[in-house]
Amino acid sequence: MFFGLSEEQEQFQDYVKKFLADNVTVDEIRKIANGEDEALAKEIYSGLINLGINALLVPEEHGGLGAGLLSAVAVAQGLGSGVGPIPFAGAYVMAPIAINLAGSDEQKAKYLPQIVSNETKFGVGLSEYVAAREDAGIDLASGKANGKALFVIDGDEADYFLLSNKGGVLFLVDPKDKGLEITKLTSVDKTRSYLELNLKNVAAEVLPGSENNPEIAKKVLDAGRIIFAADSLGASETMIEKAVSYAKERKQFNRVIGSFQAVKHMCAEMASDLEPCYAMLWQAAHSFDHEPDEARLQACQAKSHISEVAKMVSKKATEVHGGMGFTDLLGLHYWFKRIGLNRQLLGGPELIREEAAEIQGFNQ
Amino acid sequence: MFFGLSEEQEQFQDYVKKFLADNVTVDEIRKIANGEDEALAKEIYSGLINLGINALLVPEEHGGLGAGLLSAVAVAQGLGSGVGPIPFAGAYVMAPIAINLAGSDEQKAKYLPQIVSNETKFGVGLSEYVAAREDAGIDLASGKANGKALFVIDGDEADYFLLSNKGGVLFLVDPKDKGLEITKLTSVDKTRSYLELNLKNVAAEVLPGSENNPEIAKKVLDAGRIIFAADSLGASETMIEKAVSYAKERKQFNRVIGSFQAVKHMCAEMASDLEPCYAMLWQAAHSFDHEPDEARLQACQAKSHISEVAKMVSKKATEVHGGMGFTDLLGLHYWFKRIGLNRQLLGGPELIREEAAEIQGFNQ
Amino acid sequence: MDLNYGAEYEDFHKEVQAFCKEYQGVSFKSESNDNNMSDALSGSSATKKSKKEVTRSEWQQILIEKGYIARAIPKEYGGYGGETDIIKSRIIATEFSKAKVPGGMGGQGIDMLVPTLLEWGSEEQKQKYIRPTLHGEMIWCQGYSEPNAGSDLASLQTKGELIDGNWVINGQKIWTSTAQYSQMMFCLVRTEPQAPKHSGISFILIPMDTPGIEIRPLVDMTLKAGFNEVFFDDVTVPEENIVAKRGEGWSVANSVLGHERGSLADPNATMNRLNTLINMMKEQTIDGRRLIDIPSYRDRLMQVQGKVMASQAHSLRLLSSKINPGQNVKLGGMIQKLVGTELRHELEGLAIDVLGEIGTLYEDSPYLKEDGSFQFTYMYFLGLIIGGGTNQIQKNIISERGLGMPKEPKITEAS
Amino acid sequence: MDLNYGAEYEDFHKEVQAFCKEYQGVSFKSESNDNNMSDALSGSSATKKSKKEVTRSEWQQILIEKGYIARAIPKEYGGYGGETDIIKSRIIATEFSKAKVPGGMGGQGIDMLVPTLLEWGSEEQKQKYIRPTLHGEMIWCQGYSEPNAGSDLASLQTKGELIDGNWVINGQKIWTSTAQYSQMMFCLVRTEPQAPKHSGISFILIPMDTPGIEIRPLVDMTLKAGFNEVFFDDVTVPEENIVAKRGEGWSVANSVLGHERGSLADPNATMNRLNTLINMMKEQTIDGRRLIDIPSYRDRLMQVQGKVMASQAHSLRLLSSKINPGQNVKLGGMIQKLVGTELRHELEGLAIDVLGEIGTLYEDSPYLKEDGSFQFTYMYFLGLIIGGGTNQIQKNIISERGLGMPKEPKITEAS
Repeated sequence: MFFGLSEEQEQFQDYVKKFLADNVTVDEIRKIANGEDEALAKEIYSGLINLGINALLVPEEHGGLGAGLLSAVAVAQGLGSGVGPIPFAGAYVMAPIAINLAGSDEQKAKYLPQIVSNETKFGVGLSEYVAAREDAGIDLASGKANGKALFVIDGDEADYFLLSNKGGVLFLVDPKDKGLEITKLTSVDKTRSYLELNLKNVAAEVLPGSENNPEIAKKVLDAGRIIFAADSLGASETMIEKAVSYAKERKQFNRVIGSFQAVKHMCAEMASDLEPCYAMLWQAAHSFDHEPDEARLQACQAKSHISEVAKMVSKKATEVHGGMGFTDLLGLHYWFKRIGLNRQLLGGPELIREEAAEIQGFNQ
Repeated sequence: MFFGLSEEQEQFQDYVKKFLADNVTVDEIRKIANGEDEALAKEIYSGLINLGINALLVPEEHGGLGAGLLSAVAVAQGLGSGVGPIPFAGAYVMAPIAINLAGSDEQKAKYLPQIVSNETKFGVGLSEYVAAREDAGIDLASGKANGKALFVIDGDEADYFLLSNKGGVLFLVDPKDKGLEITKLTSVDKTRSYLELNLKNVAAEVLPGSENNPEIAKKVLDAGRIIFAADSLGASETMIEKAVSYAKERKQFNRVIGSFQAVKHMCAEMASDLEPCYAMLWQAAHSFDHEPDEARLQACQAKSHISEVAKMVSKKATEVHGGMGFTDLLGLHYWFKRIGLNRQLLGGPELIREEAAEIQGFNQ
Repeated sequence: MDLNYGAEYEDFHKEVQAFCKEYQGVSFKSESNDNNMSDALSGSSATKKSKKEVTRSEWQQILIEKGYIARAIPKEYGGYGGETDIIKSRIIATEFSKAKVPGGMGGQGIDMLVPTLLEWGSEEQKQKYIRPTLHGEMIWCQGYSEPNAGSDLASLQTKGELIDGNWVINGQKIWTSTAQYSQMMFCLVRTEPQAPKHSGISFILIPMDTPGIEIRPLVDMTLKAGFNEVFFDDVTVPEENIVAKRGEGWSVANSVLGHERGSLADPNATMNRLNTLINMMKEQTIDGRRLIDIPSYRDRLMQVQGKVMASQAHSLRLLSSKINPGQNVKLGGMIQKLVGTELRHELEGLAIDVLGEIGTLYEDSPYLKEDGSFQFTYMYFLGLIIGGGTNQIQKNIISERGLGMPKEPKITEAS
Repeated sequence: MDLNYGAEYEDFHKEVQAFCKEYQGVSFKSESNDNNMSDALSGSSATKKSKKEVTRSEWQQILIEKGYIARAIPKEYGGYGGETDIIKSRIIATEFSKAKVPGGMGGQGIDMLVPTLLEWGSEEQKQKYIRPTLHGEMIWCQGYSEPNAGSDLASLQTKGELIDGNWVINGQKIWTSTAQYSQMMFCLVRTEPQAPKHSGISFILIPMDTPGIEIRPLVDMTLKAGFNEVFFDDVTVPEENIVAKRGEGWSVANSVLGHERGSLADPNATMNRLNTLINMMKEQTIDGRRLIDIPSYRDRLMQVQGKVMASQAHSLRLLSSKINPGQNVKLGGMIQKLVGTELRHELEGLAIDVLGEIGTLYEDSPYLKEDGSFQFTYMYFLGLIIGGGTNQIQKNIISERGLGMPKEPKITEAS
């Protein structure tokens, strides 16, 4: 019996963390967020791809690493902890899972190896499947998609978009299709891309396994939610570390502020609330991989609970930093905003808790 | 322009507080709560009645003081602050208001002077009008009442019970009626009485003004809620005072514990959250008296918000007292439990917030 | 309890209403409005285009002449020359807000420097500075905080030496808003390095065009709130630019700091933001369902409304205590900054949550609601929770001065 | 991640399952059960009547013989004489809980004194005390806290003087549960008044029938939790009743204190209580509507469920760290008391809220749900938030030992 990340998973996470620590300081994050250095952005992206994060969830028979979601969680924690400014949840988790679960043999043979070789990148838009804002949503009929998808993730320079209609039928569209119009959205978190798609009679390549099986889209959603929870967990971990070390350095009133009980208790509260989230997250990922019956509830609860804890951490850690936490100088806000965006992606806490109740049959 | 309790109202409150401070120490509260000294209970009751709290809301033409709800709030704060173990919200607020608003001229002329002379005491049961638990509720037909009323307040030795059907028709029943069965309920707060009534063909004396006017029962409810909020506010005030003075006395680690930042901040948080509640409460009572259009929302929000703040105060103040707060020695728990019962009476915070939304037309 | 202002104010009330009617829809000529977030902070809705156009300073002049601003400031210094009347102020604020007529200029010169000079300044200083400040011709910035003097403001180290009848100033200030647009700074400077820390500080007025001043914009998490760092390198100003005596700067500064703290979270602005949120929740939908129809959102909304109502009532009680000297609401005043900033942060965070992904949009994104002001204000108020005496410091103050709890014991060693 | 216990435990698992099947429904003969709240605290449902009857001590004997309790305690002291095996313990706990088979006796003798003696006791002490304690023939109470030594336990003042080969003890203890039923107390006593406070304490075993001991019940807010005060007036016990050396009492006590803190809020008990709450919310109604159908209640329930799930998963991680030496979850262990007690208090408070007025009922009231255990446990866990090191002290410990933050600086003066 062993409950936790395996040595390999920890190692993988450490590679990611180390890569980010070595290559993505706050200055670099700032440049990328401001769109000031595309070459740098590409370099970082390639560096992380070289670690193999794209191949994780592709089965070995298609050239991937055949790892489970728990391994992806280990990576996502690492990315969150260093606000890794690259695509992940959509492109390298949700997309391969969707194709592997619902793709035809031909589709698998075509796309999965391309994910491994990183020839093909998928943007993912499932927001309307979760909860449609602004009357967005996509209709699918006779192989054509019409409508609007908002908050598409990982879509910059995507070769395909993985979308869903309200019924959970998953399909791919080609950004080069004339009927497809792409608009950039700007969120507070500029370390990741955020798009709007408008579709007029766009050719849709359906993943056939999803056509009569709404469980597939839910499964893809579970994976995405667990990954965003992992990202927020990683970001929270870093915010606490930064707060604690700042509090040990910064002096006011002739004492390091970390010797004030108020500051100590804020740090203790953050740590105490975050600590059980690791196990919760890992268990959700483990269930996703091995205990499908329990995975949905755990995914919902991990996403909503960790989002709440991370929100609290993002506030308190900033407060511990005092004025410095509010400036751009330390760049703490990149973590704050990362947590802020993760919280809303694929459903905010209230919406997801309502789903959690539904899964358990609580709301008739 | 003057926003606050008038000098007379403050004086009245001070009389109540002083009476309780002089006559109702924790030892006395304990005896009364344990039912160990009925003579003492009666003495305290008479003492407070002698201050005139029963006559407050009876119009002058019927021999009362003709005061408004704000004066009753001043008294209720005082009672809460000393956990006054006597009837008030039902017997001397809701009952006279109901009779005055909905009674016939004969009923007013009969009952209101009796309230002033304290010949007649009313128990009040409106719980099912708010939200029926355990399938309780009363049907009224052809002058006969059938059913069950739970959580009737101020009913010990009552001469009448003021009840309501689900439609808000208010009526009086006589405890001596053969069809009426009275059962004592025990709540955590033993400073006030709590009854169940079972009615089988009990003669009901309707207050005619309530028959076609559901606003009357709501108005009576508003008054009750404001009074329970005032009681909790008073109790919270005392809990904070006790916590602060205990923290100034108690030493641990060679310091008074009130010099520890954690303890100071707990006290500051309690005080900060409670302080705006005074104005909120007074405004609600003032609106009840003078601005009926705004009174319902304010009554709901005062009851639910103050209940939440009081719950927090009751926990933190106990914590500041450490182990002593958990014992019966200091009797702090009488305040804790008073707040606990007030919170649920006439609707807990969630239910009342839903009503607040309804009043504003938010839930279609 | 008497919520009426009394018959003696009826005429005044009518006068103000008439004024507001006359100027309803007034707007300002040729002025850049690059920080449209200030509306969100103050809780007012964005100004619409209109017929009447005046310049900011013409408007300022009109308001002073009517006594709607600068009311209690003597005529000889450019004010209206009346008496402080809190009820009249309230009537003005309420009616202006109702009619959406813009108020007078604010800023640290008018709100902080003018009252400071009236209390502590020399006759020459009053003559020289108050009139142009009131008329918007002289903009001020504040030089208090330093990178190493935040919560412990009195430990500030910017140094002033009196050399040949001039103060020569070296050091650095931070959190200086409007430094770029200001003609003057009022600044706390350590002039008596030997004195105990609170008595070694002086309050000095510095023209911002003095050589040796460098202003660097300080980017913050909102990316747009507009603070600066200001560096002094042998900045030389005449000796008479000191307000009050050497070493009295701490007292001078504190006489108006309290005012600033309270104003950081105006309950009326919070109520306006709540109303904006409520309207938005009636308009916006999820899967076609109005946000306000989602019970868990609605319950949070009602919780916040309860707090906002409490705050608003509380501000009336505080107002009343200013008019009625017998009414003691000492603790009630102390909590305003703590409670107000936390509440506002909570409210804006609720707005973000109910908007979901839409609530994460920022800057010039499509689908932005209310100009992205919820995100801006959510972060800005986190800044205010920290700034102006962090809320931890506020809790110290409340417990010590409000509840009479002991100070932290003195320490033997710095760790 | 591997949630299986491994093949080597399969036989043991089956053995335990068979045992549980055999004894399912076992109940205890002729024993008063006046504190039915202990079920609520431990999260188990009230025991139903059954066919198999044994006495408590027979049951204890059966369990020891099977090695289901006292597993790692040497045979010569009355234990099973096996090796500590955390997974076996877990299997036992899980299966017993599933089958609702009662566990072994608990109490401070078995949980605290026995491990203490094994580590610190003399051979004679082990021989004399462990066997009867394990078999439930010798009940112990704990004498640590004093009215003036709560959070600052080491400042305790109960005095022990060695006079003519006897300890003569004077003073007072508080929070002594089961004092009335105990044969023995293990007690912290100040024996070296000149030494620094932590090194002046000794750990002494006191027969409760020694003359000079007075036990007074200490009523608490639940009115039924059963604590006591114990007074010592020249209580005289033999010199050899000291465990370890003079002045080592603080170390002796601390070697098992950690264990107690963690056990105050067992996540499995919390999960059971959550399930009780969920069932109740499906059964109980307001105006005919199930409580669980009221969205704001349901949302709070889901919030609590999230925390409970996190706690449960976390306890698995902690278990794993005990089996897998490389896994470091130091901080994870430290937070248990803080997080667990707050969560349980919150959960019980939610149960009260959804029950409304019904939730305020207590003692023997009609309409009581779950024997009034929600109110009892709500208050009892507030007691646990305070007791065993208040949660403020816990936060100190977490920040200092867990996060490496500095201690409070030393103070120069007591204020």
